[in-house]
Amino acid sequence: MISEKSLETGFVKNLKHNLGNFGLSPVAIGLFVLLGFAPYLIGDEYILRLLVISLLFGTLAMGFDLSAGYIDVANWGYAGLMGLGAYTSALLLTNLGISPWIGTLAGAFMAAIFGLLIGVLTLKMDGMFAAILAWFIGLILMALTTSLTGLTRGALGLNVDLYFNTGWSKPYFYVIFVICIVTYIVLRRVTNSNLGLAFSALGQDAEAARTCGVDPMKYKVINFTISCFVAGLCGGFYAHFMGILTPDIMSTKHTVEVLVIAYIGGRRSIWGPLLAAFLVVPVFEYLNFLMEFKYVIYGLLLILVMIFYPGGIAHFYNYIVGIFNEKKRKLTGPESNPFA
Amino acid sequence: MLLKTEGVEKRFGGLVAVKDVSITVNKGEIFGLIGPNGAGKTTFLNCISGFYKPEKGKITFKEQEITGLSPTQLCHKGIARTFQIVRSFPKLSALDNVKVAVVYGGKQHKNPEKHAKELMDFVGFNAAKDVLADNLNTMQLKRLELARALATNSELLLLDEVAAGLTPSELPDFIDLIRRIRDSGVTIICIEHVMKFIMGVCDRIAVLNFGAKIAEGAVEEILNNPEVMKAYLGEENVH
Amino acid sequence: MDSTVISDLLVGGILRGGMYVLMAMGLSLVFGVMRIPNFAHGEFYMLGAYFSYFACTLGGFPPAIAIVLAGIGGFVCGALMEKVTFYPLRKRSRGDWIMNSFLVTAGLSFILQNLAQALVGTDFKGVPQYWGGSINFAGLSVSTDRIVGFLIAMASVAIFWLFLKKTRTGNAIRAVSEHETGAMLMGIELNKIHTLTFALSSMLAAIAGAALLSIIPAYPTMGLQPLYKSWFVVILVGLGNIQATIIGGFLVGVIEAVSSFSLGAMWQDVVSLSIIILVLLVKPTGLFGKKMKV
Amino acid sequence: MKKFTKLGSIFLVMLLVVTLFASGCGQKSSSDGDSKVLTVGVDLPLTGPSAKAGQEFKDTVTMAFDEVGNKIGDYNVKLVWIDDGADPQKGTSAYEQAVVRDKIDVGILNWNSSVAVALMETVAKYQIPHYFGMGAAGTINEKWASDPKYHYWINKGWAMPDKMTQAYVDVVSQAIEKGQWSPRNKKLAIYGDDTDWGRSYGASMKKRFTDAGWQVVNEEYTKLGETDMYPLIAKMKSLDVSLVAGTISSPPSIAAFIKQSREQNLKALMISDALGETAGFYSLTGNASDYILDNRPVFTTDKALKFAADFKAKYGYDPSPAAGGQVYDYTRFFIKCANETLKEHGKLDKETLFKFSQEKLMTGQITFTDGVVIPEYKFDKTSAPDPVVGEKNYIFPVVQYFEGKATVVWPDAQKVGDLKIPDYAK
Repeated sequence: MISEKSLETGFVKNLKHNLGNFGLSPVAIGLFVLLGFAPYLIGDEYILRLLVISLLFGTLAMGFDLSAGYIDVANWGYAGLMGLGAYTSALLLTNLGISPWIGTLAGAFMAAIFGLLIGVLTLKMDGMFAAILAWFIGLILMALTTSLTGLTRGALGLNVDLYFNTGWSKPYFYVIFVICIVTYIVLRRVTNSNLGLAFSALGQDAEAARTCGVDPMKYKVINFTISCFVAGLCGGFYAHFMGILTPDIMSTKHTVEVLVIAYIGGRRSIWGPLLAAFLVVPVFEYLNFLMEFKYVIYGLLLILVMIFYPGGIAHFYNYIVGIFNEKKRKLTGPESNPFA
Repeated sequence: MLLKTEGVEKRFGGLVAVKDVSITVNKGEIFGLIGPNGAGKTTFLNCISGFYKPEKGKITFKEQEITGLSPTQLCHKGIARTFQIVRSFPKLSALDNVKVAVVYGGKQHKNPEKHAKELMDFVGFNAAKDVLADNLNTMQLKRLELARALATNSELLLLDEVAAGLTPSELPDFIDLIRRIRDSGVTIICIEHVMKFIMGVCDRIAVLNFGAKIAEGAVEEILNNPEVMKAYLGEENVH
Repeated sequence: MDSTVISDLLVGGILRGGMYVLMAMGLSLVFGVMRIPNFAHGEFYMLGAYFSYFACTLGGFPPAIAIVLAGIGGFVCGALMEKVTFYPLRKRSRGDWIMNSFLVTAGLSFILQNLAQALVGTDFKGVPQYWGGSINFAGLSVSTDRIVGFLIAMASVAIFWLFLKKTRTGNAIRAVSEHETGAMLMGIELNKIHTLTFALSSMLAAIAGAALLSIIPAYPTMGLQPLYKSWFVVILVGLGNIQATIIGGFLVGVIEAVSSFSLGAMWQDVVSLSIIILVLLVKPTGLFGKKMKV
Repeated sequence: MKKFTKLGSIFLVMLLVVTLFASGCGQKSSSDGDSKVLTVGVDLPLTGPSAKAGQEFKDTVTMAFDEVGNKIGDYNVKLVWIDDGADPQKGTSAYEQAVVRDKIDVGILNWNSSVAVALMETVAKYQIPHYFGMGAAGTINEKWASDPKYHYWINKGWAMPDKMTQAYVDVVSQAIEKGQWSPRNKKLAIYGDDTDWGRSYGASMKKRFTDAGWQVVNEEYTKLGETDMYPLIAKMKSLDVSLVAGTISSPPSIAAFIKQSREQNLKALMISDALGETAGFYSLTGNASDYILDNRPVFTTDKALKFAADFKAKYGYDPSPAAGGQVYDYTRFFIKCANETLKEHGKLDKETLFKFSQEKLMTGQITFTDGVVIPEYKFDKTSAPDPVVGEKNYIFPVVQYFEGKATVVWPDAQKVGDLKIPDYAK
């Protein structure tokens, strides 16, 4: 006979396990739920908008981390792909009248197709070359957007209709919130699965991965495609959130912004970059009054993190958890780990 | 007969690294590949494992031609290898290191994790299985790499100087492990410098010198071959 | 196209290319020796331009001296930055060196650009001319500043090249770029070589910025274009291949001049980038790339 | 020990972040006081690529408000600088902050058109009247016309480029009629930098000169910041144009274009719109800028010269007629509007300021004639959101530069000298 209590713990354990598969720890769920109520808890429109931007950059950084952290290719053309998604959605709306919701998805698929192409093209190259080739493709996208004035209006800028007929942040918050959660769950799921194992293996030692039977082409391309899909998705959101597009959205400086967030958050964790966005974006908003010195601090922080703690927040967390586990081990006796 | 190479040749620019090498490896044996430094042993091994594409020659595995296939394809056909300098996925746990090979090695397992654990026990991996590979020592990494190679369901295992760097006290254990692997049905080709290892485990050996094969046969036979003595043993210290 | 147009373009392309060579060489050197993909290279170009400007206007030095001073300034700044950032990074770094060092250079770029803006202001600081006048030959007319700037660039490249080939230190730098561990075994002090390399690379960029001051005035974000261009060159010929940047620089210069003429200025980036991508697809290590593991 | 240093460094970084946070939060301002306060948000790019213009904005606005003692009636004026970094996303965030945190009642000015379009959304949602944004591009007009809610973006300080270019055609046609210039052909090349500004100017000039019988043989835009113009000039030379027209807003680019066209001996009269906006362009171009035509606000009147001198004395550099002079005028125009609003409604807040703008400013009932660069700033229903363009209203004289000095050659009412044609263009 099974007592009620053990049944319950069994159920909870099961649930926990299942959620864990989606990368949702109780803490993560709690934070997400809290965040979900934020528009009702926070009356301050400015802070709400900051949250929207943090969510946007967090999502971008998670997508970036998928390729930078796992297969070790920092996609320098990331902003270009984001811009591609944005322009695709915007042009579909203005020229064909296609709903921005479908357009956003179409933009994401467009970016994913480009990601697939870049993945195939850079297959034979080292990480460094692949990164630079992706950069060049991003620059070409930007140059084309600037030059094809008949289509994109180039530097004149493209007026884009918003998702909603309002400028208030609340509805946009929920759009990006859903995008963010879905991205988070999918990416956590992917990286915790066998697929993630293949990505990690490829990123850490491509040759050893090949001898283990991991097909570099296939998994690199899958990885790039997913990562670029996220970029395109966020691009579409950006377009219908800001209402204006210029080719500047594709410039390298935006890639660097995302990259900084991803690295401060910690590579190969997905959650680190998301968390970092909520630190970096607001902190630097607060520093606006410092003018140029804000960016000086930005640079200093980047250098300090890279020199002293290149693993970022996620690594720090793992380190703390590691200490705890070690203590636990010592307490529970030599059973588990006499050698490590 | 499991593996056969016929007239394999590999060039780097003007340099011929491997010249017209033909060997035959039978199923179930441990085949040694020896020769002085720079004799082209590793290059030859890279040709078999698909890292290099030979310019000339033919390699057959289980009656099938496999010349020029990629390492991934070869892995799925049943050829696995280890590296001269141990390679691991440093930021994955030891278990995940093996799991990659179980999952992608070409054969479906119902419970990859369990299979990986069994293999790790089999090779005598004695550290905690959830430790990052980054924190393992060489000995542990070597065993890990073996487990990983076995995890791909290999029928042929290519070992590149697997005994290098072991202390004399660790050696017997390792020789025993290699034997056990062979007994589990895996054919082994190994490159080795450590003579004690060669004499301890190999059934037959081939000798390479300046990229060409100069002898092939049973261990005693080869070690008494005057040409081999001249080319190889005369210059190297015998362990 | 008549012949004057062709020669106009060729001369324009070569003059443009000369500067790319100077910039790209430093970039390639730093990557070859230190494995740093330098994102802050353009900022040293900017520093050079400012140094030269202040030497000219505040110091009242003649142009030639100003350019030399700018070079020295670039050298000192480069050495300083190497000591402050990359040296500790190298000591602590375990793996992922390329990406980590890249981010450090990105940080440096932020800092230098914005410090310049905060301290010197956003004004465009230029001199209308260094030497003035123009030189005419065969129906072409090119300003003296441009010619002299080009000659300075070529002279710097030549001197630098001789330094690498003929001096002990130069040989040591090359040895490190060939094989770091090997060089260390030969008794070469890596730290010194690294600092020197970075300083030299910064010096080359600073000279380029200074030599062009009369054509491009100094302003905080001026380094971006030259940075992109020198990356184009370096990737086109192959990362870390220092001598090939000479060919690559001129090649990119002429390609840009021709594509800009025949298709329109806005297409020059698309054309040159497409060519580079095509080259990379056929030859992933670049035109003259050496096979290297990253 | 190693663990300790690791932790130590983390601690250091954390400490840094926390101090930054603290100092950032400490910046909050208290807008409550006994006296009445009008909080004015000034949108300008203090950082980023247009920071130069932004700094000049800031100095000019400060000066204009200082002159009235930072007071409008019994209201104390509090200025809030909204740094948009020339980026739509940064701009909207900064503006939100100004609205929510600093509680601005009204906004003025702006520089980049793309930022303006994004900000229109923000001002519409908070119903903050925003006076005299300087972004000029047609995208603003489009959006403005698409929905009345965008009328909170109260007029553009700058007319659409298309309305300004006719002046050049008139000057050139006049010169040909009078026999001052007999061009060897009527071939024209359009150039510009690849920005909203450069492109809309180029397109407009192309249209107007074509209408006037000129043949446009080349139209080309260069990347922002491009400094190698050899291929472009080589092309113009090979097409044998006798007139080149366009605008480049980036100082190094325009200086390069001018210098290189003289180096390469381009045999054409040159129109270079916005050259005068680059304060001190002469120090970059030298005499290569002689004979160049420009259609800019210039400091000609005594009042204007006094402003320029005062400005230089106060801030140590020459103001440009557009980013300095025009901004000065618009700031004072705004002060005038605010004073009138106060008189009419008895109080100053976003509602009254918006109401006033719709009732008085947009109907042309209130204009500004006390400016330093333009005879009369006036808006009406037909021109909105642009200012009324015309000889007596919003007009810039066409000037020709010699040794860096502008000589007005058009319109006849203001002109000081005749158009001079360089030998190489004859």
